[in-house]
Amino acid sequence: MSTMLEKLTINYPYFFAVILLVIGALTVLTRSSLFKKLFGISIMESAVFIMFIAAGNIRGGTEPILNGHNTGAVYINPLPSALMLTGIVVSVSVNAFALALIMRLYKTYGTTDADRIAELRNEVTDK
Amino acid sequence: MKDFILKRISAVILPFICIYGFYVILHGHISPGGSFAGGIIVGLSLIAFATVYGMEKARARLPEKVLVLIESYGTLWYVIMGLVGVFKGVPFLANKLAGVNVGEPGTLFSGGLILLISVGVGIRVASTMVTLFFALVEDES
Amino acid sequence: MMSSAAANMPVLVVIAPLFTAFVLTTLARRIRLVEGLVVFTGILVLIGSGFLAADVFNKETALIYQIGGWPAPWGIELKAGSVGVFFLLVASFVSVPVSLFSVNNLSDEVGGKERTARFYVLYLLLCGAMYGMAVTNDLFNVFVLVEVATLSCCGLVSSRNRPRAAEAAFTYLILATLGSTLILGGIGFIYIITGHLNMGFVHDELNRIWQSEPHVVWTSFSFMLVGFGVKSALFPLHVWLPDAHSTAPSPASAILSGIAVKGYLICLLKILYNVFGYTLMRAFAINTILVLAGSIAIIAGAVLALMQTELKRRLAFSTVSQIGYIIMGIGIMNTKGLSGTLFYLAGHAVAKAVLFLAAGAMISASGRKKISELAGIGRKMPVTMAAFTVGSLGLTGIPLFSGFVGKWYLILGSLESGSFFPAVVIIAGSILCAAYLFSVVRVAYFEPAPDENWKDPGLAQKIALIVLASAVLVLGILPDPFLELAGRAAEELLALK
Amino acid sequence: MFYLVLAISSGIIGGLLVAAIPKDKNRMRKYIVLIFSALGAFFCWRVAAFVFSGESVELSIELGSLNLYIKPDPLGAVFGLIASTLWLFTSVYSFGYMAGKHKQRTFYAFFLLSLGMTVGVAFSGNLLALYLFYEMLTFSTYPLVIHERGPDAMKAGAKYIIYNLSGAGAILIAIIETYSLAGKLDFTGGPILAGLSAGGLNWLLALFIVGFGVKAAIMPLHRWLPAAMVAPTPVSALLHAVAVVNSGVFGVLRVIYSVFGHELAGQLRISAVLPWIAAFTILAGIIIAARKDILKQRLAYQTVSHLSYSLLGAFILQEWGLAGAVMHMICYSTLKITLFFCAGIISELAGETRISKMKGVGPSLPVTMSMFFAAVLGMIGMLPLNTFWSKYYLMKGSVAAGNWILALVFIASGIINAACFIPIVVNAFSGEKVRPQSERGARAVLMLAPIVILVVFAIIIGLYPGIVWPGVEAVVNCYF
Repeated sequence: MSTMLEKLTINYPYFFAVILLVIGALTVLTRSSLFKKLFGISIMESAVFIMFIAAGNIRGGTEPILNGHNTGAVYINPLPSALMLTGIVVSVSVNAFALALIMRLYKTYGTTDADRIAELRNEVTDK
Repeated sequence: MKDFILKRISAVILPFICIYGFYVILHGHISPGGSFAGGIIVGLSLIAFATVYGMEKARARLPEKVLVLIESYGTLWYVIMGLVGVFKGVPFLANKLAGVNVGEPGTLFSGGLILLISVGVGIRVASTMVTLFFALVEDES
Repeated sequence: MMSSAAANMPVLVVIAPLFTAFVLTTLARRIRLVEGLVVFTGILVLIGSGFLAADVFNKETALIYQIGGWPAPWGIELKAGSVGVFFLLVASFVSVPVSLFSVNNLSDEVGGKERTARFYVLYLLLCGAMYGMAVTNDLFNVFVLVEVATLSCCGLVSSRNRPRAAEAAFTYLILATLGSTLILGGIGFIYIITGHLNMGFVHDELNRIWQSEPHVVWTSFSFMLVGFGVKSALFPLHVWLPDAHSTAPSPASAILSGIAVKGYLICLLKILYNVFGYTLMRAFAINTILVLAGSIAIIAGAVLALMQTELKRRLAFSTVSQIGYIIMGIGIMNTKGLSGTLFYLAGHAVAKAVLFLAAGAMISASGRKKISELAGIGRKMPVTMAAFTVGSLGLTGIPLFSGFVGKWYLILGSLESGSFFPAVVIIAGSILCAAYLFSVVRVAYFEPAPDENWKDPGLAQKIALIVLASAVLVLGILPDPFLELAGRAAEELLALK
Repeated sequence: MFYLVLAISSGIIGGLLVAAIPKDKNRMRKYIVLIFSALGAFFCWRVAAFVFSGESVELSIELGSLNLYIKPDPLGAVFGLIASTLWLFTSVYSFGYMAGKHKQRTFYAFFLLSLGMTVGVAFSGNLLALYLFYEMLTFSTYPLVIHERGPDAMKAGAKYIIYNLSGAGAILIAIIETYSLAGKLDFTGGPILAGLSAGGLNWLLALFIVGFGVKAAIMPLHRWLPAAMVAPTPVSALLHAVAVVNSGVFGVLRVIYSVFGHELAGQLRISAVLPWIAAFTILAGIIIAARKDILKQRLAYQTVSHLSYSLLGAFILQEWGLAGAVMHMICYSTLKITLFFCAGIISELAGETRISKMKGVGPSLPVTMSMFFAAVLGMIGMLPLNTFWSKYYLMKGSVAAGNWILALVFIASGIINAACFIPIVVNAFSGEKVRPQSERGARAVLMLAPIVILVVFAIIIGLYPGIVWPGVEAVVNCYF
């Protein structure tokens, strides 16, 4: 039990990541508001980013920059951060695209609620 | 937006933000940040300009055509820089292998093609941010 | 210069469509030029991938390409192995007639010249991402390419100016991003325990240490499976597909169903065999899971397809069913089964492309979506419907058509692996497939036609249909070179233990 | 080889030609149909002549590691002859029957296409070619089944397709398993699976029998056959009494003798059960037939019953059994097609499809009803008709196999057949004459001529069975 707790305290970023992931996934799947779905996706993505960056972190490490006076010191792994930068770029474009789509839907249906949109659509097709 | 204070202050601050963005872009290979982070800063300065001075003015200064051109050529620039290696008979995106002078590590003009690529990508990111903003704010989408 | 181009072929085939895509954005109004460039690029890439395939085939080893000249654990690698070039060949082949089909045909469907140009930009980005997936050998690049592909797919789906399209695109976007987040998570887990992103290095490291971290491997696998499952519409995760594929413009549906979902499957295939490897797959019984998931998808997809009344929706559900075959085949872990899967993938790519294009031509000519309303269209649009029939025969797996060879090897593989169950499911799926496709053919040929002026589409469209339909036949009648390449690919996948 | 290609392609080319000419060219279409079915029959005879004289005719189309191999052996040649010859008669008959009916172009196009496919089934030299033509036969006959286009026809068509495709699926699995066990699919050079141990092959044989049994209408799998009787009579006659169902029987013969070989099949446990399934089908089929009032339905169930004669002959794995099976394929086809033709004439010229209302049609259709009577006698197994001999061989075979109960099954079936069909004829000629003489005009002649010739054939073979015996003997010698 104590080892379990120990693991928990050492690896707390991962637990945060998992909790965020679950929150995000739940939001995406259960909320009917299109905006909330989008927020859920963003939260999930952030969770994964946190996981990656935590993996690259070394406690007491310095920044991995070659500037002449920290050679030899332990430095953190820069690769996950660089990768997550790309991940953030991707997430920005996803968000932008999703917002554009939400706007288009809002203009057509006058609402951003997925259930309501489904109802309205059925009414339109029924006619 | 007709707020006088906001307009004056942003008139003073925005150029500096913009320049700071370029600084981040140019120093991407020797310090934290880089073309994406810098590009975002530049882009945000332009977006701030649009929010403060209104869309018409912003549109007049940043017509859609120019933004599209920057976006396309920014990406093409990257590819062309990558193809330098191919033309020299070494792999794509080769830097030192392609015979480019990579300079002394730690100085601004080091890293060969990286700096050139950074500039291209940086302004591309800036223009993309602005385009996205315009696309979402303006009526037709 | 030529030798340099040949040596750089793995990256050039990926760069070419991306390059053209961004050239197109500056040519918005000159639609003829845009279309010409798209088709030209497609042909160029096809020739390039042909050379690449010949090269890999003759050398009998995978071609490793180091971007920037940096060797593997530090640099990013491209690996043009037999699996990669096989898919590259298929994807680049299908993309040419599909783009030819859209020539002079799209403006009505997507509305306006500028939107058409934007459509082509997204189309080329998707193609580039697909070719990239074929040759990438780096896990993070897989994620990036998957995202590029997803976003361009969403763009293509929403390119029609209809609220329905926006809705389908939004659902697709949310679910696909959920999927890619899971994929990224899966990659993260692997990266955390191995410290590598290059597939070869990850494989070696993973096989050394997996016994100490079984849970992480297991989690990573399930993340990957669900992530790629969402993207490639594996049965219970397929909910986005019918809407997305049926509301998109026809060339987009053709490329989405024919190629895009396959790209994700190729990624899954590469990750399972090149990253996890044979031993791990056996140890975690991944093959059983895949066979089961595939079987459910085959039957459920086919039954759902049978229940649809709209032509394009039926074809979309048919894709759900056909994906099941490929997933099942990935789980049949022997040479015959895997080469059958790859061949089946190729056969389905061409057959489904021709089906969607023909369906699109019929729908736009008649303005009717329902199958029952298309009675007698076979006599009014002979070329289109003949192509559709050939596609149906190919998908159903009648001998002399593309699907048969794939099914033959899938069944052979499953019988050799000692299980009888997949064979039965494959046959049941084929019968259902015949039921849902031939009922369309029956309605089109054997029911009285209304007195309407329906006509075959223009010359470019006809050529596209004929090229794809003859590809279905060629794959069925002369499968040898492709089969050998697929066999090589299967051996290459199984070589890593 | 040249003749082989021509024999298979004459039907296919003819079908495409018919489809290509305009709809209203009725005369031209008829000539094409006649010429191409005659050509098909002619080339089949040429090929058969080569085969029986011991020359090797073969054609191999390489499809990678799978190749289509076409090489008729005596069994294939016999089946090819039956099919293509009867096709010629049917085309003449259908000129009469189809006159003035709708959708003639579609009908004749697929009619000829099916000829090509049936000949293909007959001449195929490996399992893959057999499968290809077998599957194609299903698809090319489907438009004929749904010719009437009504809801009934569509339902029957769906049933037809689903049953046959499921069967073909079972066959495909079995073929692939055979390939993976033996590594080859060719029929030449002894049975494919010869030399393997019998253990574990039971289900393979079962799968094959289920697959081919669909078309051969073995009892639980027979349902599509009566349903498909909604098709026009020439189609029912040819496809559902001759070509399609016989290709099923042919497939079973192929599986037992060319794939397994009678020695291996004899070692399988399942081969003890198979004759009894066939025997059950024989009796159950004819009993159900007795309860049907629509003539075509009754004939359909009689078909179910009679097909199992051949199957039973094949299942007893005995020389005389095989001889009987092959002989029955020949004899039964000539007579069954006659019966269907007669039923078609009765419904067309007298307008009756129900047996209960056929009282007194005899005097108005004297030739038809007498030919019907002759064919019925043949179905029972009376002497001047050819089926006597096939029944004789079958019974001889079952006794030789030590199973005299099976011989009794044949006798019982003969009696029920008599009870089932003789009253129709008797009824037809009894009762007052209320109807006018209807066998007049070119149309009637076109329909009657094939019937008369076929019955004459049947009687000649019945009196001189030596005419066809060499062919049967060649088949038997091939396997024993």
